[in-house]
Order: sequence, then structure tokens, then C-alpha cells
Amino acid sequence: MHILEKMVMTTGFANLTWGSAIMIVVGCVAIYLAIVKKYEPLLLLPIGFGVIVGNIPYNPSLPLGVYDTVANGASQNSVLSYIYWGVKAGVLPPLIFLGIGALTDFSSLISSPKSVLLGAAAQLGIFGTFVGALLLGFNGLEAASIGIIGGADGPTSIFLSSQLAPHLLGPIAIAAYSYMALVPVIQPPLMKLLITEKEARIRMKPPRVVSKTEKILFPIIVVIVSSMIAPGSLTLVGMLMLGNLLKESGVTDRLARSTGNALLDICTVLLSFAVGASTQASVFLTPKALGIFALGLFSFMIATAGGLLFAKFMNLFLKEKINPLIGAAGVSAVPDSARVVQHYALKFDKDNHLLMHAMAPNVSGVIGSAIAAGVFIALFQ
Amino acid sequence: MHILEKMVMTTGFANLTWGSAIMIVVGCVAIYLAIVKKYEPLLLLPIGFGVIVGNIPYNPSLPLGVYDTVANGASQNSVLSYIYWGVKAGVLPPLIFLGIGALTDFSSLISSPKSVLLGAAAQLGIFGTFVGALLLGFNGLEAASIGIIGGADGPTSIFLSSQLAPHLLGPIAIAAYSYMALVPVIQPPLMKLLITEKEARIRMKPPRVVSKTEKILFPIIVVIVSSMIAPGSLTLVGMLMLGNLLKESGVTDRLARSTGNALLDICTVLLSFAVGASTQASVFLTPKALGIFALGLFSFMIATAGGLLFAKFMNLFLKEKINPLIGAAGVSAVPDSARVVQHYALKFDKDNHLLMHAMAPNVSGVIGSAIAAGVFIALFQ
Amino acid sequence: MHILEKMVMTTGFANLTWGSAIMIVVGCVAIYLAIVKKYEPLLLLPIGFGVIVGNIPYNPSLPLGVYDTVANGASQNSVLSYIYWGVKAGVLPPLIFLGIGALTDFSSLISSPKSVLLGAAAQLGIFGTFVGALLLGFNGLEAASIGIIGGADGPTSIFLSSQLAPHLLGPIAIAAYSYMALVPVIQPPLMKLLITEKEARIRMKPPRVVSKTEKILFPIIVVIVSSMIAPGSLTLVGMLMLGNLLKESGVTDRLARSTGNALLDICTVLLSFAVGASTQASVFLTPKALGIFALGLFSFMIATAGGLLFAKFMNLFLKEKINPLIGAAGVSAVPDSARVVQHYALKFDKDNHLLMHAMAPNVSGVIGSAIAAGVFIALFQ
Amino acid sequence: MITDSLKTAADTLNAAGQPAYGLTNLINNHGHTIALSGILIVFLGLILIALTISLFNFFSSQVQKREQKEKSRQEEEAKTPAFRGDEIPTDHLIAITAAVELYRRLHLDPIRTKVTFDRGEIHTPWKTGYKFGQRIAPRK
Amino acid sequence: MITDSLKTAADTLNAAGQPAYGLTNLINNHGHTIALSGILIVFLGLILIALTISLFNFFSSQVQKREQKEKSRQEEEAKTPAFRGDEIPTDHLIAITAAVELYRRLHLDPIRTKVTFDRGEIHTPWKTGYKFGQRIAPRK
Amino acid sequence: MITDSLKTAADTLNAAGQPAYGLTNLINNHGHTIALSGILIVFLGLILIALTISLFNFFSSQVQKREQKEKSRQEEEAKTPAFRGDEIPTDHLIAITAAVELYRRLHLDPIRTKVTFDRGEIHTPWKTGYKFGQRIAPRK
Ligand code: NA
Ligand code: NA
Ligand code: NA
Repeated sequence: MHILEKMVMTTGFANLTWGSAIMIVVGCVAIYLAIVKKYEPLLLLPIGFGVIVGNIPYNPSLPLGVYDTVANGASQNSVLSYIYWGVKAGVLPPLIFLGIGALTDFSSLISSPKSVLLGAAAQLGIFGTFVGALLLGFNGLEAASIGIIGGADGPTSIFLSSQLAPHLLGPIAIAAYSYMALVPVIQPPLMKLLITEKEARIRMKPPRVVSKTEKILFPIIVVIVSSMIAPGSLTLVGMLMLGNLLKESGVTDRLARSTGNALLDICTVLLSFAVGASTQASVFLTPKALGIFALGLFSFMIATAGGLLFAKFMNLFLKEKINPLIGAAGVSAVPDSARVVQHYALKFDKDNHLLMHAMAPNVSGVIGSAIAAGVFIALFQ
Repeated sequence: MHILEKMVMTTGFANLTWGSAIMIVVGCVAIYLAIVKKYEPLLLLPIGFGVIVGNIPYNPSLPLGVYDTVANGASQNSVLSYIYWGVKAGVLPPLIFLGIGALTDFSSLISSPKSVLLGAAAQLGIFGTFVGALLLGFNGLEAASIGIIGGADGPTSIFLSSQLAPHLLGPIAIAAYSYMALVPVIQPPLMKLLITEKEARIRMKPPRVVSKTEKILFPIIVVIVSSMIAPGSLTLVGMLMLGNLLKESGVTDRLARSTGNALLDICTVLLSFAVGASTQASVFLTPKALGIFALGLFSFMIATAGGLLFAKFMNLFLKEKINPLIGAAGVSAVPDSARVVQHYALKFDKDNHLLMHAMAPNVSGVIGSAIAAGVFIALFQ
Repeated sequence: MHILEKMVMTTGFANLTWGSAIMIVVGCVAIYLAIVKKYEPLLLLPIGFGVIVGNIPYNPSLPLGVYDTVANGASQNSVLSYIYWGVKAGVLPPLIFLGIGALTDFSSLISSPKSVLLGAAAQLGIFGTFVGALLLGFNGLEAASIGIIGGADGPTSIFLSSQLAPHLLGPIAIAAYSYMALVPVIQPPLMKLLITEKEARIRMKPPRVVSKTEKILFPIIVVIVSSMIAPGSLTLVGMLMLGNLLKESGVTDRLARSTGNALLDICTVLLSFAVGASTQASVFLTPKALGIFALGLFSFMIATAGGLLFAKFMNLFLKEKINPLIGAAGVSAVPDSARVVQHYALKFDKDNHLLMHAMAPNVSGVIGSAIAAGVFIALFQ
Repeated sequence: MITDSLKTAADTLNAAGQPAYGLTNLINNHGHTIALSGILIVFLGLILIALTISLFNFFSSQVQKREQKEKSRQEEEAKTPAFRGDEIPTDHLIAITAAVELYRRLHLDPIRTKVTFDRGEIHTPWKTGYKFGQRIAPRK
Repeated sequence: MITDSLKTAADTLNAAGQPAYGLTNLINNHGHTIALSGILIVFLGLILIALTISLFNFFSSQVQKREQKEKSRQEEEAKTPAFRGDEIPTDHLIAITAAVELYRRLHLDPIRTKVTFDRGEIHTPWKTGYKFGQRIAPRK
Repeated sequence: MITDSLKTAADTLNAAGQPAYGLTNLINNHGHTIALSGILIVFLGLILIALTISLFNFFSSQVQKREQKEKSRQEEEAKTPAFRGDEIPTDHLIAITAAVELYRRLHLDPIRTKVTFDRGEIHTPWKTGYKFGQRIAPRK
């Protein structure tokens, strides 16, 4: 009975800390939100499950978790650490962008050049939060990684954090995805505050049809322009636009299909799961993480306000007014924030469909955030 | 003509040893069994082809085989060694479990909690063989890896061997898959020996319908419970249950589809081929391999007997008797052993369909083996 | 304004060299050819885009390009360098061959053993160019890698170069794919020169139907024979034939489907993109590259002439004459050169369909080139 | 797991690597203890899982019964369609449903649907599907 | 980017690692300069993209107008088919087209086709597709 | 391959790395010998493959002839169906078959089937498939 007794003492039940218990509950909540509330389920579900797996207590001598790598012996590396390597080395986010590019239709953006600027304005959230994080005492690298949460692009956030502040990757990724899921809760109050009913009723002309040639030229021009301006954005924008060119060229359909399905899905599962598993209580439940969550919310709010106000500002000079609500879609969080705009506008005019118009700043915000990430990479790496 | 003569002397034909020739024939036999007998073709076919490729004789100075890695120069590593790395580092088996999880339906198990124990009883094969291997003179790490053959789960066997006894990985994997293919030959005699005709005729109530909520809660609970009890099982059970949650959640269908198809298939091909190619005659045709094959058969027999006898034992206490034949399905070898039970029962009562009932211990045996592997990992790694 | 001024000076626009500008134009031309002329779009499109991405000027201190790897710190490796690793280590080409094998039907080859030799004759291009490259002053390793361009198989060329002369990988890959795309321009003049109209009108008997057993035995026999003769071809031929066996066995359809679609497509995108990105002006715009392009053209011409003349030579001994045009298909460039043969023959006899007959030397040329690569690997590695 | 001391002992023995066999080897490697504790842990884990299943089985069964009653009522109502148009052959219907379902799966990913074929008397090949652990409807 | 000197300064500060907060930390890290330049670069990049789009929008719009005119003429002609056989139910037609399209996509990869459903009055599930950035035809 | 001594020689030369060209470089690198042996090995390999193919071609041809005879007999019998129901348009039939086939491929993996369209007179797009090395039925 002596051995049995000891055996029981070494199980996970005995080693369970309050931290791990809390994190396991957090993981369950994430899964609940993903399944019942349908908040970004493709990401939140594997993240939530990863949080559970990453917080199962175990004897530290076992190589099981994502951080269990020992340089001098491959047999000492855990399997999860190999998967997490794809996150830490920054490989998975660009591959995900390749797949997203193969699924994204930029024609709404091509047909309305003005909206491109709204995607730029929403990046105020990134730089505002960067300043805020510095004020709170984070160092430059950390502040940049926290600021990028306001870009509202999961892969961009994870990519930048992995390059600049890998020790904060877990909380930043979780914060980014959480607030992306909460966009329908965060944005409407700001819309109410900043946009008058008259503005919300503005109708916009249906966008013109975009030719195949334009769709093919677009990714090539974007990659050249954005990486010339901010070379650090080359990896993310390059992969996104490669995927898009595969889709739009019309001669590489099978490549676009495989990258937009199998590759995207597999990388999404592995990335989300590994990010979730990296939130071990000991590295996650820290005052810094609390600060990150506060700054992340702040980031989304500034980004939304930036987009809305810049749209109002543009209207001062435009003959053909744009509906300033679509400025809120500049935060990215594709396609959730565009949907929020659509729903909000319908409250005032049930025939005013802004979804298509909101997609332009929406995807422009993706490019804008990638450029912002490029600025930080160039500066800090 | 001098050079031509020498040239002929250096071809594979000239370097062919009896060992390689035998192994090439073994590879052809495996392919024959896979194609003509349809014994686990998804695994035996690439394994068989790998055995052929791995036993083509070549000048040892060429980096071609799975073992040709030289630490101090990546250019000295063969391509096969990179693929084999996925096996040796233990990365491929958990990814395969992810895919299998995305294809497995645990509802038969959820609807009959009693059957879970049959999956536990069949793990007697693992620990019995562990003892047997120690008696034959293998050391603890080797004995554990050999014992796991009785778990009748390919990925689990390969994972454990890669962690504990990589030098025996080839024979253990081949033995595990061979006996899994031979389950229809191994199990019926034991059934005849241990189960009376009266018992074989027992009919079971159709299982109840399982709700979606239960199917969603199941993978979460299993991963917490099993990895709390045996933290070493975290990797395998975690990935299996992640795949299953992706499938059952109903909100991540595209992730379940890609992991259950593209990822599973690609990993299966690479793992099976690399395992086959690791059976170079010089490391495979050894007395140890013979011992492993003998112990592997022993292992399957104990596991089957364990399941059958435990089912009979349970019937002593149950009001509503279970058909003890389904105990044999506890060895896993999903879904072959469940089919064997179905066929065997039909011989006595052509309307007694046990397949569904046998699936419960069948998948429970997968979890049981993973826990057993976790015990060994915790103990020996 | 001081900082803004400096900022502008550090953008890519300021760092742009003539070399990068030329290469970006080259990339655009490749994309144009891929989309408008439909020249091998699955390869040329990602290569062209990769050329653009690889030649965006950036501050050399940033880890962005394929060559930016620093041994002593993973965080200093660029994402592109990880993708390029798959090329440099030789891993991607065999995986592509696995997928191609799962899509290739060898029955035309099995039904006409004579045509196999035409695939051998066309390899004269490889060895002729090897001699030519030595005469131009390349060393043995470089000459072998340049010679293989004449094999007209992208993955084989890239595999051999990655093993023997990685510093020439970019130009060799681009030359190989460019001339493969230009096969419809290169081959007809040589056909006109070497084949009389009477020969071009020769009709051939329709090939017999090939049984499933033969199709299954073929890959097994080919891998044994070719790797016995030239062990260095084991990796390429082994993977090609594994894929083919998965397809023909009839019991592993799902494996053949996943390797022939998802795996093939993903590896193709990553390989082509990385190869394109490796053509940075500083390593690409060199006199050596010019020499490689000249030798590459030479290589394709010798290969075509070799195939055509050997077919004429065979006709001296054959009762049932073959149409010597199909000799040109021996260069591989599957299936383009076979199509060229078909079109050329139709000019003389609009009912003489040679496509099917040309497929035999076409796929035989793939095996021939892999054996030739094996010879060089055995000799130089 | 088990004991740290055991682990140390095992490690020492493995390091020493004295080739042995039979009972000596078994005892030196603590084979009997490990085997016994191992099977106990496996049982412990699976018993806990079985208990949890039993538990939520119990709770869900009541909920389910109610739901099923309501469903069957609704289904009966649904079985009498308001309007019956032209008869479409069952085979066509199945093929069309399959096509539509496939189209949706390939192109409209986020929307989740499920095609279920009612079990009829005709034996069509669509009913022969079999996968790992798939349920088969019980014989009536 | 920005300035090399800035970078050096930033690096030095990070190396020193003196934990600070508030305005001191902001100024030490050149936060205000970086934020300002950063947002400017983002705007610069996206303005350039917007300009390029405007440019080729301008050129292509003319070309497109001509093309569309021709197309609409052709389409009108095509709308009066020479021969009208048996009426096939729309639902069948769509299902069949989807099936054929799927077959082609899965088996005849190199050939590129696209199935487009004309917007009719009936609300069928095939029109509900939604993907990232997908266009929705404008309301008439 | 070739000779170990050759390899050593080649290695030495490469190591020395004296830049040369023309015949000197060719001879120093044993270019002529390597090229000659290389092409011989390629021919040897492919001749062996050709021989093996010829061999099993010979054996299988007899077997196949017999099989084909039986098949054609069976097919003729099968061509007169016992019962002819309503005429279903060929296009529908093809579409339905394609749909069913696709459904089975996606959902019922382990069962292997193959759809083959008999060559008729109508030119439908389904017959245009083309893949690497795919056979085309010979013109009659
Ligand atoms: Na953004
Ligand atoms: Na098992
Ligand atoms: Na070739």
C-alpha cells in the first residue's frame, strides 16, 4: 500500500495549483464561447482546448509542455514544443496568411480607393496603445507587441510578438482573439457616441464591377508598394498576396484551393492549439497579462474611434459622402467588424446595406496592420 | 572496359546481402497482404514499400537511408532521415491521433459506461508482456516498448518506442501492425476457448442516442481525467480529443475535415514509409526482433483473454448481462477487433449484431493504451 | 522634419538597385507568361511572385530573405529561410515526386517496352551538357547540376542542385522551368531538321490495355531495378513509385488523393515561391547565370535531338516502325513535350494521334533523369 | 509517477546495463510492482471516465427524453406536408441532395448542414458507409 | 527604418533594462517619435496603394464599359434560346450543374469553370454563401 | 559508383579548386569517362526495366485475352436489361452518377468505385479530362 499511496501523491490531482485550476476553467469558458456563442470558433475552440492541455499539472521532469525544450538533446524536447516552434519561429502565421489570401476577395477594396485610408486610420489603435504601454512601464519591444493587438489580426499579432516579445506571446494572442470575438460588443457604443443618426443613414453607391486584370495586378502592386515603404512587412504581406494571386490568376486554382483549405486549416489548428498550450498559469497569470488585457481593450477602442473619426474628417472634403460607420471596419477583425457595421446601419435604415462597402476598409486594415508590424520589426529586430 | 567492370561491381546488385534480399521479399509480402488480403492496407502498403526502399543496398558513404544523419553538417543528412525524424521525435503519431480523433465517433462508448472497463482489462496484455520481456532479458525501457504492442494501437506503440527504445522502433512497429492485421486470425480461437455458446448468444439492448452536449463534454473530460491520472498520456490523449472536439463541436467542421483527411493521410504515408525504411536488415534481422515478434503475439493473446475474462467476471455482478465477446474488442485494433466480435457472434445467432456494442470497449482500449503509455513515459523518461 | 527625411532615405525605394529592379521586372514577366501564355502556371506563377518578393530591397540587418540565417540564434532566421530550407535540404522535391507519382498513369509505358529506351536516349542532353559545362570552366559539381537541366524535370533539377551546388540553385531552377515552359518553341525546329515528312506520317498501333496487376508490379520493379543500378536515384524514384503504388493499389485511394492534391500543391507552392525568392539580384545576375542559361538551352536541344535520332536508329532494326517524333518526348517536361509531338504530327496527318504513344517516352524520361541524378549523387556526394 | 526512488533505482540499473534475464531481471527492474501499479492506474483512469459518463448520462437522459417527445410530436406534424407536388423519384432526390450538400460543403464552409437519409426498404449503396466507431442504427 | 541612430539608442536602452514607467519611459523609448512616424508610414503605404488603384481604376473603367456593352448585347441574344425542350425544374438544374461542376473540379483540375447562379425570386439555400470579403450583388 | 579512386581524384581536384576551362578542365574532371559511364548506366537501368516489362507483358497478355473474352460475353448479356423503366435523360443520369460518386468518395472512403462514362456520340464536357500521363481511349 506504500507504493499506491505515493502513486496517488504524484498524480496531477495532487500537483494541481489554483493557477492551473483557474486556467482550465478559462479554457472551458473559451470553448463554451466558441461553441455556444459562435465567437470565432475556428480559433477559440482549439485555443481553449490548448489552454486546458497546457495547464494540466505534471512532474516538471517530464518533457510534456510547450516550453520543455532542452538544447542539448532532441529526445528531451516535447512534441508540443515542436508544434510551438512553428509559432515561436514565426512560421505558422505567414502560412496562415497564405491561406487567407487564397480566400480573400479584394474587389470591394479595388473598387473604392478612398476606403483604403480608413484602414490606415484604424491603425491609430496600434500606435496609441504602443504609447500607452510605454506609459505603463513596458519596454519598447513589449509595447510594440501589445500595440499590435489593435491591429485585430491574429496572425499579425502572433507574428510580431513571436519576433519581438515571445515571453508575452500567450497573453497577447489570447487578448487579440478575445477582443476580435468581442467586436460586436465593443464597437456599437463607440458608434453611438461618435456618429449622428443622420450620418448613419448615408447611403453609398453600389461599387463597380472589378475586372480580372485589376484583381491580378492588385496583389503584385500591394506587395511591392507596402514592402518598399516598410520592408518588415514583406513576410506577411508577401504571403497574403501570393495566396491572393494564386486565387485570382485563374490558372492556379488547385494551388489556391489546397492552400486555402488544407494548409490554412492545419496551420490554424496547430497555431491555435499551441498558443493555447503556451498559457501555463505560471507564465500567464501575472500582473503583466492583466495590463495587456487592459491595453488590448483600449487598443480596440482607439482603433474603432480612429476609423470612425477619420471617416467623418474625410467627409469634410468629399462631394460624395461616405457613411462614416464603415470607418469602424478599418480595425480588421475580418469579417466581424464589417458585419457589425452592417447591423448597426440597418437599425436606422433597414435597406441600407453597408456590408460590401465595409469590406474595403476591413481588408485594407489587414494590409495596414501588416505595414505597422513591418515598421516595428524594422525598428526593433 | 576496366571502368565498366568496376562500375558493375559497385551497383546494388553486387552489394546485395542475404539480409537485404530477405527484407525486400518481406516488403513484397506486406504489399501482397495489403492489396490482396486487404489487411490494414493504409499502413501495410507504405510500410511494405518502405521496407523495400530501406533495404536497397548502397555504398555506405552515400547519405540515403533513414539512419544517415551526421550532426555536424545538414548537407550530410539524407531526405529519408528528415522524414524519419518525424517518427523518432514522436511528432507524427500525435498528429495521426489528431486526425483519428476527427474521424472517431465515441457515442457508443458514451452510451455504455460499463464497457469502458473492458478497454481497461485488455491492457493486461501490455503489462503482462512487459513482465514477459523482462523475463526474456530485455531492459526496462525495451520491455515497456515491447509491452505496448499489446495496446494494438500503431501510433501509441510508435510514440512510446520512439521515446523509450528508438533502436527497437522498426521491429516493434512492424510487429504491432502485423498482429493488428492478423486480429481476425488470433482472436477467434481464444473466443472459442473461453466463451461458452450460451454466453456468445447473449443479446444486448440497443444503446441509447447520445446528445450533442455529451459528445462535446466527453473529449474535454477524458483529457482532464486521463492526464491527471497519468500525465504522460497528455500528448496522445490530448491530440486525440482535440481532433474529436473539432468534429463534435459543430462549429469547426472545416478544421475537422482537413485534419481528418489531408493531415491524417499525409502523416500516415510519411510515418508508415519511414517506419518501413527503418527496417534495414542489419538492425532488423536480429535475435531481439525475433523475441519481439514472439512477445507481440503473446501480448495480443493476453490482451484478448484479459478482455474476455473480465467481461465474464463483470457478468457475475451485473443484472443485465453483457455479451462477454465484446471484451475481446478491448484490445483496440480499431475497428478490426470489433468486426471480429460481430462475425463471431453471428455464427451462433444470425440476428445478434454486436458491432455497435463492441465499438465501446474498442475505442475505450485506445484511451486505455494511451494511459498505459503515459505510465511508462512518466516512469522511464 | 529631420526624422521624416531620414525615414524616407531608409525605405526600399531609396535602396533600390538596378539589379533588383531588373529582377522585379523578370518576376512580372514570369507571372505574365504564366497567366497569359499559360506556360507551366502552377510553377511559373509562384516562382515569379517569389522573384519579386526576393528582390525587394531592405536593410541587410533585417532577417527577411531566404539567405538570412544565422547559425547561432533561431530568432535570427527569417521565415523565408525556413521555407527555403525545405528546398536546400532536398526535402520538398521528393515530396513533390510522391504527389506526382500519385497522379501519373504509367500504363502507356507498360504497354510499349520499346519506348522506354527513348527516355534513356534523351538523357544524352544531361551528359552532353555536363561535358559542355566542364569545357566552359564550371567544376564537376556545378557541371552535373547544370547538365541535369536537360532532364527537364523540375524537382530532379532542384534536388540535384540542392545536393551538389546549392549556390547555383536559383539560376538552375529558373532555367529548367523556363525551358520546360518553352518546349513548344524549342522542339519543333529540331523535329523539322531531323525528321522527314514520311517518318512523321508513320502511324502506330493503339497500345494494349494494361491490367491492374501489371500496374501494381511496375512501381515495385522500377524502384528495385533503378536503385540497384544507381542507388543515388533511390530517394526520387522511391518517392515517385510510392505515390504511384498508392494510386494503383486500389486499396489506398485516400492516401493517393491526399498526397496527389494537398501535399503536392502545398509543396509546389512553397518550393516554387522559395526558389523564386532565392534569385536575389546579387547572387543571380552573374556571368555564371548567363552561362547556365546558355547551357540549359543547349541541354534541351541535345536531349531532343538525342531522342529523335535514337528513335530513327531503333527503326533500323524494328519490323513495326515507331514514329520517331515520339523520341522528342523523351526529354520529359511532362506532359508538354508529348503534346508538342501530338501537335507536330497532326500537321502532316490530321488523324495521327501520337499523344498516347508519346506519353511512354515522356514518363520514361522522368525515370531516366532520376537515374542520371543518382549517378551524379553517387559520384559527387 | 509511482515513486521517485523507484525511478532513480531503475535509472541506475539501466545505466549499469548488466545483461540479465529471468526473475533476477524482473525483480531488478521492479517489473512486478510496475506492472501492478500500471494496470491499477489504467483502471483508475478508465473508472473515473466511466463514472463521469454515468453521471452526465443520468442528468442528460431526463432532458433527452423530454426533447425526444417534443421532437416526435413535431415530426409527426411535419410528416403531413401542406402541399404535395409532382412525385420525384427517390433516387433523384438523394442524388440532388448529395450534390447540393457537396456544393455547400466545398463552397459555403461556415454553414453547417448534415444530410441524413431516412432508412427505407430499398437497398441503395449510400447506406453502406462505415468509419471508425460509426454508429449503426439499431435493428427494429 | 526611421533612423539608425534611433535604433542604436533603443537597443542601448533595452540592454540597460532600467525598469521605468510614465513619461520618462515613453521619452526614453522615443515612443512619441516612433508612434508618429509609424502612423505616417502606414498612411504613406496605403495612400500609395490607393493612388495606384485610382490610376488603374481610371484606365480600366473605360475598357470595362465597352466590354460590358458588348456583353449585355450578347447576353440578350443568348437569352432567346433557339429551341426550348422539356421544362426541367430549376432545382434539378441547379443540382445537376453543381454536381457536374464538382465532378470537374475534383477530376479535371486544369480546366477552369465557374458556376454562377442567376438571381431569381426563389430563396434557395445556395445563395446564402458567405466568405471573407465576398461580394454581394447590389440590390436593384 | 564508377570507382572510388575516381571519386577521390575528383574530390581532390574540387578541393584544390584551380579555376580551369576547356579540355584541361574536362580531362581533369574525368568528364568524358563520367559522361560515357553515366549514359551507359541510364541505358542499363531502363533496358532492365524494359526487359521486365516485356517479360510480364508476355505472361499477362495471355491471361488478359482470356479475361477479355469472358468479359465481352458478360457485357453483351448485361447490355440487354431485363426491365426498361421510364427513360431518364442521359445528362441527368451522368449528373446523378457523378453526385453519388462524389458523395461516396467524400464520405465512404474505404469503398472503392470508379465512374466510367461509355463513349457516346454526344460531346459533353466530362470527356475532356486530362492529367499527367492519362490514357485516352484509342479512336475506333
Ligand atoms: Na488590422
Ligand atoms: Na489499445
Ligand atoms: Na527527364
